[in-house]
Amino acid sequence: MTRIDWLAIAPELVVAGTLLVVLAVDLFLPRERKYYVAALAVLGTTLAMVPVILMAVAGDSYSMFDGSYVVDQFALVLKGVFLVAGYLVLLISVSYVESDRFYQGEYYLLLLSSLLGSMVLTSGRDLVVLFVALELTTGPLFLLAGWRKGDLRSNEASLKFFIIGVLSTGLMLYGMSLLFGLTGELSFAGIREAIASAGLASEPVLGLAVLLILVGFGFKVSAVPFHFWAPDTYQGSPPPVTAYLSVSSKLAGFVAMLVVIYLALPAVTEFWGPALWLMAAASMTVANLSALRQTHLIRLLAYSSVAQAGFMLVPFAGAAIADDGLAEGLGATVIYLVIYAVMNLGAFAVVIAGGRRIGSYEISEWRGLGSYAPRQGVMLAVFFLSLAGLPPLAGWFAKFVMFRAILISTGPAGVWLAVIAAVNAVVAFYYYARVVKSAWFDKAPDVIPEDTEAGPTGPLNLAVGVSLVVVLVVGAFPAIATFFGDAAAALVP
Amino acid sequence: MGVEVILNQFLILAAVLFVMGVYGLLVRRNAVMVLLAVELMLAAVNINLVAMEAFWQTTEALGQILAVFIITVAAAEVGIGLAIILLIFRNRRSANVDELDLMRW
Amino acid sequence: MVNAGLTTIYLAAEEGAIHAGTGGIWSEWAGLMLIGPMLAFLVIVMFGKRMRYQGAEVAIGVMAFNLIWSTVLLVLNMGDEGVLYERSIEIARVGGGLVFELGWMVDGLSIMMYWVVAAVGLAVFVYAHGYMKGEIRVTFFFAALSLFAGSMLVLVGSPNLVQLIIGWEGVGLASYLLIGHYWEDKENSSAAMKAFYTNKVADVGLIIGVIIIGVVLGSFHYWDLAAAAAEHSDLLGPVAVTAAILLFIGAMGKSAQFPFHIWLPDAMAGPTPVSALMHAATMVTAGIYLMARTFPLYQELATAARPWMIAAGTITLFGMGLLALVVDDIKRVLAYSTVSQLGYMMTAVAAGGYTAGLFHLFTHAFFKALLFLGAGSVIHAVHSNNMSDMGGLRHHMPHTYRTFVIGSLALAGIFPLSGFWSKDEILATLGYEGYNLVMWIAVAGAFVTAFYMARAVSLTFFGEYRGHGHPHESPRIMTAPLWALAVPAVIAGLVNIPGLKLPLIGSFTSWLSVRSVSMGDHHAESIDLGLAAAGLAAAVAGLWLGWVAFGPKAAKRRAERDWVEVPGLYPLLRQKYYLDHVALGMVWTIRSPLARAVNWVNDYVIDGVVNMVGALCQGLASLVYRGVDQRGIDGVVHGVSYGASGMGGLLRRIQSGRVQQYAGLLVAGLLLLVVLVLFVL
Amino acid sequence: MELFEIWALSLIVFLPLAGALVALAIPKEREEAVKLWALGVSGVTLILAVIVAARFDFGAAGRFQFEVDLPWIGAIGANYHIGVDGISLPLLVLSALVVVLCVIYSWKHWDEPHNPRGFLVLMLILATGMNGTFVALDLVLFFIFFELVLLPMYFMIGIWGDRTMRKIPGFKKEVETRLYAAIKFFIFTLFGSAFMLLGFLALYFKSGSGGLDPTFDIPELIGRGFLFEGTFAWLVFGAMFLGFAVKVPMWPFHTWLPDAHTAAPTVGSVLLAAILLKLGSYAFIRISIPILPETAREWAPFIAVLSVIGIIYGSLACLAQTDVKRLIAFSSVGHMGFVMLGIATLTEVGINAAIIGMVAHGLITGLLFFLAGSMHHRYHTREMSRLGGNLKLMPVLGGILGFTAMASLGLPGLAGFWGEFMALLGSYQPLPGLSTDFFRTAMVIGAIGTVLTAGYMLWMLQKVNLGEPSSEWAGKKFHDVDRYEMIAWVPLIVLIVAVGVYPKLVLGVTTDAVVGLVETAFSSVLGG
Repeated sequence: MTRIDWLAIAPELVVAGTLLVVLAVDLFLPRERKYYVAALAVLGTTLAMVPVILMAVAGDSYSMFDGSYVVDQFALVLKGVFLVAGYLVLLISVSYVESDRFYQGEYYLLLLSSLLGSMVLTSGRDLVVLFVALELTTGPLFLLAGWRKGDLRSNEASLKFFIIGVLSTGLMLYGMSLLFGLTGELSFAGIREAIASAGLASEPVLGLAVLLILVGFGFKVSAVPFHFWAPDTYQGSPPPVTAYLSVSSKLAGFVAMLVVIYLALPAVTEFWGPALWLMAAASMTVANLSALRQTHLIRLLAYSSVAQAGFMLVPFAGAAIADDGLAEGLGATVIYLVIYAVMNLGAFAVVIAGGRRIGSYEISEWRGLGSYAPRQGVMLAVFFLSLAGLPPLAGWFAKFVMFRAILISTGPAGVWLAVIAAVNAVVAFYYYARVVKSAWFDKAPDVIPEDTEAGPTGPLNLAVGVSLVVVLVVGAFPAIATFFGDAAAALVP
Repeated sequence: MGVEVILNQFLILAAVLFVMGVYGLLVRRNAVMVLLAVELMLAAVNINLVAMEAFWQTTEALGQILAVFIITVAAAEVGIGLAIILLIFRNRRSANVDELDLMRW
Repeated sequence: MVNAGLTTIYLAAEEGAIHAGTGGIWSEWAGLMLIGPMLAFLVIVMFGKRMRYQGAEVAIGVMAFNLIWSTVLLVLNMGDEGVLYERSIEIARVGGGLVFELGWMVDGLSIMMYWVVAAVGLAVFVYAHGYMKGEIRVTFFFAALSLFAGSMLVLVGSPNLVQLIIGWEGVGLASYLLIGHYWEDKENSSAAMKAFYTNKVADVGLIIGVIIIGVVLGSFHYWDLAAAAAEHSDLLGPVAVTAAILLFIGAMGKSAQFPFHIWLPDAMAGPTPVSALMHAATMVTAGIYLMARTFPLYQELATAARPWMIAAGTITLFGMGLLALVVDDIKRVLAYSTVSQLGYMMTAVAAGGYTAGLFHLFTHAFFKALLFLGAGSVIHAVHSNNMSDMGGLRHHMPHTYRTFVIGSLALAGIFPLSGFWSKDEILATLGYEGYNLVMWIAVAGAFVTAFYMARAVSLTFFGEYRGHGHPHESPRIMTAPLWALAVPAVIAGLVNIPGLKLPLIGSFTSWLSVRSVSMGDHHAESIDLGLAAAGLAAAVAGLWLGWVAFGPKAAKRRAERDWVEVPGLYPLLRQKYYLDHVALGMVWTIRSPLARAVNWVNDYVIDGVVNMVGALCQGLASLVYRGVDQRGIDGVVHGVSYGASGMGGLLRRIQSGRVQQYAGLLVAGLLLLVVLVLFVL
Repeated sequence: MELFEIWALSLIVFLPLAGALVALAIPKEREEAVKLWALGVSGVTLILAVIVAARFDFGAAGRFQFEVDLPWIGAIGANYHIGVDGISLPLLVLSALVVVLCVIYSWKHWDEPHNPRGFLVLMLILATGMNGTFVALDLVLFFIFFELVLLPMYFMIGIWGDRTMRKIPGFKKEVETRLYAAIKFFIFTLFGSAFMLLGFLALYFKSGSGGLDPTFDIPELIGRGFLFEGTFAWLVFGAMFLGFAVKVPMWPFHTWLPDAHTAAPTVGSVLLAAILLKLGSYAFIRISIPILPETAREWAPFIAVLSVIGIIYGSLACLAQTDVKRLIAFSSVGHMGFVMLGIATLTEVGINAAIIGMVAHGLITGLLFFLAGSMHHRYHTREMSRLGGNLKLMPVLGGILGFTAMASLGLPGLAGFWGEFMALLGSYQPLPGLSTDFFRTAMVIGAIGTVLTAGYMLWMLQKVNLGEPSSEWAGKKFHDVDRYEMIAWVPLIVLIVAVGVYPKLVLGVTTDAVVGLVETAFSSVLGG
């Protein structure tokens, strides 16, 4: 029975509408007023929050298109997260895009498209919606990565991202086709039932299908060994885009992984469990070690985000091992995602703000930041140390639930992964601290850099402020974050 | 005989096409050729889907639906890809993907 | 002679059958004697500099107060009914049923010690006021002296072993401070360190011994120890010998028994009043006091420990006496003499001569303090410690000369001075207990004692003056204490003349033994004339020989040499039996190779591992980043592509670009996962 | 009245943090205002702590008082559960006191690059972490506070630390001491606490077996001790051991300590020595032993061995130092060895020894670091070969140094003695079931350690305090102890004496709690 509940898709509609308005308005705006579109975009995302909050408060659940499109607490929570992340990225973008004076209208258009894609993703409950939403999320980003058209690095970032992207999409689609071939279903529920009724859970071809699908997600979340594009692309892309890539795009990958694994393939732990265990361990280890060698802040953040992806995969591995791991793992992943999104965006915001002033992302050039710009220095320290997982900054709770989700299984596999994660958490601290060290402990350069770039810094500061408040408050009262986790856990029956 | 055999043949065809696509993507220097390799992969997927739909005969013709979406999205992707390649070609006078190593440590 | 049964007397005391008064308020407030000097210490430290006499008045005042108080107690304790009182304040309950307490005990033994400390202390304090005039840090000097007095009283007044340790180390600290009074010279501060450190080493024994007793008995109280010993407690039995020897090791340190005596001669670096009070009269007797306090343990349970103690005591009394023969420094002569006399006391107590040992402690305190103060007076006059810079001083310093001679004769054991009686008591006890060899060594020791004292007196007061300047007699404030001490040096023996019980005063034994916790010794009830004669003969012979060898005539004969160069023996003595070398060697070993080795281990092994892990992580990071993440993919990609090309045979030459490396690795990773997940796991 | 019971501990914990935030609002230039504010905040905290101590029911020291138990992170079963008992009360008061003294001390003593506001803010945050650790009765809460102290200390060392270049064995390049020390401190501690957290989580899940709700609540977990046994308990103990032992620090996890102490600014060193080190040993008493008593018995000999090695090793290492601060730092290794030896005996006496040892070490070593800092402030060097005659140049400072050194070497009658003595006392008769021969050997070695301790302290005194001042300082005018230093030090001196003479000040509170702890934990072996 197909009935469209307009409230349920109101958030997507608002974003889509904003997107169109941006496109239209952009045509008529004179060059120097282009930043109006930014305001519009910000307004749109803010507006889109309203129905999300309304529905979340009401606690309703809507199912449309034969169950292909579901708006439940899980979807709402993640829509909210995507919107907030999008909102922050927009704020971060304003000054950067303004200062570089490149196609502002299109920039926001594409960003909003990607945002729309990820919002749809949260509600998609069959492979078609999932695929389309994923592509909508990623496609605009291929272009945004190359947005600094004259910059060879940006071009390169874009092409690399694109090629790896389409390759993984191809592999994922091949996996989906196999899945369809085995089950004759595209909806997650149908696939789950087909697997159960036909006893396919141990079928090797199903395993191949699962692994192929995981490639697609692995690419999106940039987990080792599907992460190779990330450092280059992050480094080459305009930093606000990188921020978006490292947060929203990664989140989208995780959301896709969550719905597919928990709704379609909960019984197939035999395949995705070990695979994700390996990916988690490899991501943490390889990325953390690689990050130790980085001298470029954004590239360091790239490896950091790969490592964080590794941490976020840990609960999945736990979910496969423990009896009641699924719900625990889901909650943990969502909490980690929420906290990661905010703190990573905060980190990017600070880095971009500092980058404006310093004009370089080489860590050594950031020396003495704390002495001449203490506020920025403090923010830098807060976000980076939060990423490192130090109490009382929000990051600790993310790590905490992650450990919790893996230790729920008492078997050796779980304990070993926990130990690997623990050691990695320590290693990770080293490179985060290196940035802090440079900013605070090293002597400032003789000529103190001044912020000479044009463009408003207000939105950027607002983004930093919002992130800061969240990081501090959630760090002290993690119960706020568990609310998201609990709400999302409703996904698992 | 019948559906089983034919299905298997289609699947094998798709698999071969897919592997060729992957291979092409890995080894061709020219970016346009890489794009074509991707098309090959997607074509393989589509063949798979259509063949399997023929096997399952689902009421909503699910396989075809997905295949149509894939074709559509693939077109968009190629558009994006070509745009990027064009951009690079303008800047570098070359569209060879193996020359892109500015960010190699 | 009488063998008073320890067990019966102790049990009688327990049941209250013993005739002992409590001493009334004099006992109840006896703690004031302990606290007084401590307060004086604080007051002097804080306000001393602003006082007219730089704090000396406070110290002396407190000491006078103590002397009065302890004299009253002494008097109360005389006669038939003695004083027995104890008061403790719990300072901590530590679990395991153990309690730490501070308090004071008023019984024969402690009263005797209170009085000795106060009497000698007052004399020395007054003397020091004159001696230290014009010296640096007088205020601090008196503060430390007060601290010492306080600690010493805490030590001897303690009803339990824990408080004993507090006092024990307190006097050690005071000793450290005062020996190093002139710390500008490294020699002095080193001497102070040596004193403190040697004691600290020995204290390990004391502390462990106390711990064993405390844990085993569940109490640190002397009473409980005595009771357990008297009852031959099963708890205490198995560890008694160990504990006894450990306590003895502690006592050896404080009382400078061989081989822990090495600190005492060096301790003479301190100002002379300090040497007189601490390193002769009181502090160094703490070990003897401890042995007396814990006497029942040795007497009843730990008899196996006694031979060792006697051996140590005997070696000390004879061997250290010999050393006094060859040193030039007058204070060192007295120091070795002190060590030797402590050996007498230790031997006596160890042999069971409770009264004998303490009696010698009592008399020795006076005449040795007297001798030191006399030496100080001389040093004050000639500005040198060396006897080679003295000579002929009897004309210049008549008071000093006379008192010094009195002290020397007392020390030598010449009838009827106090030393004679106490030494005789020791000899008698040794004889009675059957330690004949030891007894004869002790007699020989008496000879040596007399010998070196004769040498010292001769070199100092006779012959020609060899020093610089014109020595003058010390001021009255210094000579008065000399005379004050000379009196007890002469008459102190009267209190314990065997068989003689003075009216009112009673006997020394009765002071100590009836009302004391530790009883049951053997003391002479009558004079063994033969033994007394032997001892006296040895002393006279020693004096005579000393006079002949070092008297004025001899000095003229050998102008430059003031010692006897016996081949073989002489170098050994000059090098102090090489014990300092051994000790220094040990310290050096710890200080230099061992400590450096540990530090090296710390910096290069443990930290090395830490840094290596760090470096390894960095290296691993490089390897992973450059080798795997950024380049090693070449190899993998080549592999994959090679496989592909091998299959297809389409390309002969593989050309892989950057992005394709990434793509290749992605595919390779996928294949790896497939293999692992589908086929391996 | 009731209101106070509820709010007191929370105020003690969070007042400094709130104060820190407010301090950030004061303009950086108004240094006096910042200092006064910090003093006020820490002073009020101290007063509150003292009132808590005064209103503490000493008759029920084994019970948690001023308890607050509120839901905090419901989803993971973590509560805001705080309270003090006899074990934590002395440490809490000590912590509050030391912070006040540090504020006073730093009034006129600022290391480069100055910035009092930043420094005081960090100090106040540190205070929250320290106070919080001592009152936390929930593992997660404990973890948070335990970790909270890292950051401020990291910045203190890193920013205000020693800037001399140092060659690190094993590395080619020279680095600034502070940089090396800061990261080393952090990595070490973080490494330990990561495993500690794993241990906590494992306890949590295991506590849920048998139909019970899993919990992080410490008293609750103590009651469920029977659930933890075998290999599981062994591993959990090991994981927590790593976390705590690094903090203590026990040999061989101690090497961060000398570096951190040497590099840290004076006040940082003081706080590090006086309080931070106690967090580890306190955690053993609060968490490891009561929750996993059986496993503690298995681990005890191992802990004892490490402690004894620490005692000897620390003392020997001291003898090889040329830097005063580094020497004092190594002395901490030795002293904490005694604390841990006491804990390893698992007896009432031993654990009591550990607590009074902690308090004493806090007072004494804190003061020593103050002194070392003040000396460095005046001489601009810490090399002992260049010092000497300190007592002559600055009699009061030298005198206090002498006093403190004596206290540090365990002079009876001063605070340091009881910890050492009681640790040895406990080792003579460890908990039934532990090898007495083994622990008695440990006791003897420990006692030898006291000798070595005396050795290096005396040696240090001789080098620094005594002798003629080197010609280098001839004609230079040195200010003896100034007013701020005096105000900061006198309380410590008084307490060192007071605790030394009347240890009941500490033990009077702790004994009941410790006895309760031991009896509950080891009822099986102690019974009958």
